[in-house]
Amino acid sequence: MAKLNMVQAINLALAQEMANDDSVLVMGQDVGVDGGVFRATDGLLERFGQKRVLDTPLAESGIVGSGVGMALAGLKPVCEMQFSGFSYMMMGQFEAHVTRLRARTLGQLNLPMVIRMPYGGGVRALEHHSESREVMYAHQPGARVVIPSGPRNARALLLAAIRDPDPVLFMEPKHSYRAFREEVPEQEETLPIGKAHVVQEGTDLTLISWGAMMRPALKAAARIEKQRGASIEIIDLLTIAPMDHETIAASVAKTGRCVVVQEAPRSFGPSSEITAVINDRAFLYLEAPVKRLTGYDVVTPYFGREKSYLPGVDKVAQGIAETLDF
Amino acid sequence: MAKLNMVQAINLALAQEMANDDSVLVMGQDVGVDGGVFRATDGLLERFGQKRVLDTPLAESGIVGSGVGMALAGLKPVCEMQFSGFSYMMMGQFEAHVTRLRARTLGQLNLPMVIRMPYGGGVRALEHHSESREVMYAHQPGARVVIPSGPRNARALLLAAIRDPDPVLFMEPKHSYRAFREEVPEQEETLPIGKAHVVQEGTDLTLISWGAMMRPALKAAARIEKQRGASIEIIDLLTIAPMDHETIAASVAKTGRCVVVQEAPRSFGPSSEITAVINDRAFLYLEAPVKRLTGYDVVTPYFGREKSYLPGVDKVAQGIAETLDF
Amino acid sequence: MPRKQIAKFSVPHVQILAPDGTADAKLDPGLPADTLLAMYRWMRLARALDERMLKLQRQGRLGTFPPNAGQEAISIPAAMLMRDGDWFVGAFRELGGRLVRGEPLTAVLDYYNGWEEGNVLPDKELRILPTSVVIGCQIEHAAGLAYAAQYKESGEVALAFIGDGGTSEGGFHEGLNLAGVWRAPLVTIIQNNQWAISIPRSQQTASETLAQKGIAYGMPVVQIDGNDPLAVWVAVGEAIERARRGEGPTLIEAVTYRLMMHTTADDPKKYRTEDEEKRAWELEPLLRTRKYLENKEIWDQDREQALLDEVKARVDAAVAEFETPKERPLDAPFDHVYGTAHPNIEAQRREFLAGLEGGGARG
Amino acid sequence: MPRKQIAKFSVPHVQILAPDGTADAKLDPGLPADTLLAMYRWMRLARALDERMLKLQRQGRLGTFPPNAGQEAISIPAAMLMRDGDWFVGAFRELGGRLVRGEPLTAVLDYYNGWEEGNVLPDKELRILPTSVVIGCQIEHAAGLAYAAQYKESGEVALAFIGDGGTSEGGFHEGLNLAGVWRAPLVTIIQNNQWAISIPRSQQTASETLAQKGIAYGMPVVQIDGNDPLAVWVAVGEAIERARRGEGPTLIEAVTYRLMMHTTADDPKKYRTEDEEKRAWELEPLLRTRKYLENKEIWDQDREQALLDEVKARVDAAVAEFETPKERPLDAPFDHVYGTAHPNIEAQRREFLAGLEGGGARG
Ligand SMILES: Cc1ncc(C[n+]2csc(CCOP(=O)(O)OP(=O)(O)O)c2C)c(N)n1
Ligand SMILES: Cc1ncc(C[n+]2csc(CCOP(=O)(O)OP(=O)(O)O)c2C)c(N)n1
Ligand SMILES: [Mg+2]
Ligand SMILES: [Mg+2]
Repeated sequence: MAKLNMVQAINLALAQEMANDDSVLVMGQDVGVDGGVFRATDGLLERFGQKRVLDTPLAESGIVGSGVGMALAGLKPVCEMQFSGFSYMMMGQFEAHVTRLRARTLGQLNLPMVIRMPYGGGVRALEHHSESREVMYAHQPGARVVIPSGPRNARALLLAAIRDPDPVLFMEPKHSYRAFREEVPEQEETLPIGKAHVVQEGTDLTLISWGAMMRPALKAAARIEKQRGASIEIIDLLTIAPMDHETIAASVAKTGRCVVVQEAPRSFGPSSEITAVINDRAFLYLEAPVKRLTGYDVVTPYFGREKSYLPGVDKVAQGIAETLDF
Repeated sequence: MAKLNMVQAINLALAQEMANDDSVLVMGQDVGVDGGVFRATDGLLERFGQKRVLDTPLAESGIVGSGVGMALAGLKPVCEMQFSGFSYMMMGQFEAHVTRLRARTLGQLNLPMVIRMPYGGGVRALEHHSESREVMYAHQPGARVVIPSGPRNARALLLAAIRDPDPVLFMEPKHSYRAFREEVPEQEETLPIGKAHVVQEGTDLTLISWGAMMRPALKAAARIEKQRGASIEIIDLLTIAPMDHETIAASVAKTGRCVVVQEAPRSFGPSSEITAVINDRAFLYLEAPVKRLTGYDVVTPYFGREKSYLPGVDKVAQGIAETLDF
Repeated sequence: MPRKQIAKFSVPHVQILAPDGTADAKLDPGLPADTLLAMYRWMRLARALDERMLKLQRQGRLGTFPPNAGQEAISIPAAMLMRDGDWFVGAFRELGGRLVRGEPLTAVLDYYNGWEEGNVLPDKELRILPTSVVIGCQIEHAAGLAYAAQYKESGEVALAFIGDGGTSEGGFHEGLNLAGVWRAPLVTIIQNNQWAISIPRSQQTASETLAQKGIAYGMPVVQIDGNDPLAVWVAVGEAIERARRGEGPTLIEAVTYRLMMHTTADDPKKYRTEDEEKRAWELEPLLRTRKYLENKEIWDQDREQALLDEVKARVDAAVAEFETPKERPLDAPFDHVYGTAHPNIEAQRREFLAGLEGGGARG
Repeated sequence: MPRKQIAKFSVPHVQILAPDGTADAKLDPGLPADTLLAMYRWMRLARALDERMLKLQRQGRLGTFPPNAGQEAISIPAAMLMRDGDWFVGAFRELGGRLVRGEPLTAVLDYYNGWEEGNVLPDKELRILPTSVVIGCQIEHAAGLAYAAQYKESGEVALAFIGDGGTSEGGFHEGLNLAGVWRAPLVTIIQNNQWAISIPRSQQTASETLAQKGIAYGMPVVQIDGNDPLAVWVAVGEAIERARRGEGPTLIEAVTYRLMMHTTADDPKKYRTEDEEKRAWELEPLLRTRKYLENKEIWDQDREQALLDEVKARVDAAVAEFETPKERPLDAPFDHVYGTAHPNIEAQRREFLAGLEGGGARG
């Protein structure tokens, strides 16, 4: 087993599946010679050639739209949007086709394609390189939105996504790309799409997060556990849509308290959906309101101010403490 | 006072404000000679001329993007997307500029523009002509999303939207375009953006809806009031984002019970946000879970099956009854 | 400013069959009689279905649809030139071409009556993409399909259609640019029917021709008379052959006219004169094709009548089948959100079905 | 297939000032010495700021930014041709032009150090749009600005920039098509610097030139040597005059080279040779402009040194001011979500400020 960071783990998944399956190809801006601006596709061009590693023009809609065509013809394109901030240029294709072709044809056609994109803040980048807008995709029926939180689950989920007969929007928390390493088995490993992961069981409070926010969440939980001897159940959502209601409901039915940590703006964010699911499924067990610790409903500030806008360990710890004390 | 339907009321608002203010113009596909596919801009070309009533090529992104330019230059464009189903082609402009130019320049630049679009189902139209996806816009910081429910508030809100220094996404429930008439005063009348309207006060349950769903909601409330003597407070949201938390919280604090009726798919929908707001602000008053009566998380069916997929009076009445009985 | 010229382009125009039914002898491809007759038969069938659909719509027996009358000479010959394995990527005004490629008449009727069933083909290997209501997207799909053909070295080509209005969309640009860069086997046909709902061609773009838009993507371009099936045959045939030989994409502008309303929800009187329409009817393709066949003495009034009877019978049969009540479960959409069942969707299905029983979901 | 030609186009190319500093006497616009010297001064200032920014970035005193070296001869002459009231609509590689139009050096530094303050101009009537990070959007904005000028009959024009890569985006297409239909006073300059990050011009599009893309929109096109400030002056000047006279938009392709990395986060060694870069440095614009001035005997080594000292001093002063600590409230974003305060935003501001106090928000 090698210790890999998330970019390397993604690269491994791509390389392995391209080796396994001739119909897999990667495409996007700078994915070839350059190996991707984050190096996620490094080495693939040398190994698999220009036909399977397509450096495309600047055309997000064209990349996804032609990816739809390729998928219809039986290929399995893995399209890269260089940053999620540019992905809105392909929203027309996503809404009209990626999410719908199966339903439109009552299952006769399907789209085995993946759209990968880095998202989220914390890397001191220019405007449009820091947003978390998973809801814009997750709200659309037919969409499947997956967000890994570490190298190992990134590799396993990406492999599952590529093999799936349906499209997957794979959002990669860029702040976690090189933040830490994990053992990632060389041998193939997949994780089911649509299932949350209970990172740690507990009885006093359910802490839910995903993507880069898992790190402050885990740290805050450890701090509060140490400080107060509380037993915290931690859920890594992994799939945003369709959401794993069972795991959430079962956990909150047990703990009666819930804190959700989300990088996205608060209003209409995933934590609102989680709150609504808990309201539906575990209302009578609730001993405190669900606490949403989130980004603010302000236009994402430039990096001069960015850091104070991201939920951090102190904020999460405080939120957990308040919810325990409610 | 004339009895107008919603299309006529919208037409009135446009005509009046174009007469008032030379910097207002309308633009979009077929808004000129044809008067708009729903006739919302009928007669404007004859009255205000080609310079102010622009029939554009097929280019949603271009319409909104050039609208941004016009607004920067001090004009007040009212851009029409022919159907909300085609508006995702302009999502890049909306996300990157419409919602952000003010923040980007710390208030030095602003965009006095309106984007109008018909949305929602129930008119037996082709695919992409029936969706409710207000959340895709409402989740974006800086976005303001307004949805009228009747002729009179449509006119008043549209007038307010055009006069506002900031952009407004104005979503028109096309099912309500000609569904009923209301007295609409000739004299100018505006409604504040960002404020919900308490249609009727009540003490036993809060019923929240917006757009075309207000009609089944009102009917169902009347039925239950009659059947059971319950007192239902009814809120017409009018502005989806930024949402009027005060009105919602105050009402649920009073009634302890809430039903939300939404046409959009359930997951990540506005009713999830409303549930979360109530969870934050009125948790201790809640005597029953918030009931979300919504569209389903399925790809919007074609009109052969559409009707059974829209929340209707029976479903709402049943939801109210269940929540009262909880 | 004096300057040196570094690149030159021109847009050719081709018409072979004149409105009076006479063909330019030098250009006439000399198609065998059976091909010509098959072509005319498809044109008549498409026209008959189109006319019937209008009646059905007016009687409330069909939903909104976009009539095709006047544009039969474009998609029909083009589709006849295609082979098994090629991709037919329509916009929404290629009725004839769809029929040629094997789409059942009943599928067309189902589709325009609000049933996804109309998108389900007898065999998905027919490779007819469903209607792309959102204009522009289909060109990007077609670029990808063409790339896939290249990838598989299958010799297949993609044939895509778009309207004059559609050329203004970003998707047209991005799709054709990709096809150009890839030298992908894509033939794109602009059906320039002069109108995009109420917007005339002159207000859609300032370019002198629509064909010249292909210059932006470094591909061969040609403008043809789109009411002339022989010009379509020759131009599309050349383009398909070029694509099959690996010589890349082509953009074809077929000049025609939308003889009817945009859709049955539209009223062209708002924006164009009856005089203009009348003149356009004089140029329409069926008329001139019939004259051509008559000049060739392979057609006459009797055969015409027999054909009209035949297509009427086919349309009658299709309508009858279409109107036969069918078992179409209302909850089918729950089956096709994802390829694998998901508990959230199944829970909502139960809720939906319970609502149906209680009458609740129907309001 | 024989065919008649119905439309012809050609793409002219203009170079006036050769790399060796000699000008084509017939084409030389004969600019007055003070204009030439001002132009060269701006070029030197832009270059000096660019070089300093690279140092600052490498020292961790500035964020990621896209160096401009090599492209000074495009946006600077173009901006000098603009008048008050005209709109400058950049992409993100028009440093010199921004300075010419009045953007303070400190604004540039602030912007690339993560402060929205860098988008706030001394006077908004300078009409310099903020950087459009999302490529393509700016062409649509520029079309609207140009339409507004037409609407107001103000005689103003909009000048927009985009990269070779940007021409593949749908926004380029939709914006230019609108400008064409409106005959709006828009001059669009493609800075073809051969690269879009790692994608070479040849993989961006199959068209022989980028200029010819304007043929799709029915507008005059020209390709110029973008390292030649005289060619830029003449071509942009003509286009601006045409636009002011109400004769519509123009598309100009300025051929240049991105001498440095794409941004400071990029490593060009991954995708291009040093040899290619070396050859490009021989063609760069400052060198040839200086030679031209020297040939004209209005420049020499002493003046050069004095200018270098002067621009260094200006950059030094700007950097010093930029690095002077400033009061920049962390909660400023809450002020500018909407033009009017909203209770939700104010509630979140209080939460934010409380978190800051508790150290909570900083994690
Ligand atoms: C992206 C998009 N925008 C708008 C529409 C609405 N619409 C449907 S057809 C049409 C006009 C299309 O004109 P054209 O491309 O010339 O095709 P034609 O109808 O003439 O066949 C419009 C605006 C749409 N379907 N898709
Ligand atoms: C819509 C969009 N897609 C992708 C990017 C990421 N990106 C930034 S610059 C760049 C290359 C731009 O190339 P070009 O237009 O030639 O401009 P240059 O950098 O050469 O000045 C890319 C892909 C972006 N900013 N916007
Ligand atoms: Mg048309
Ligand atoms: Mg470039």
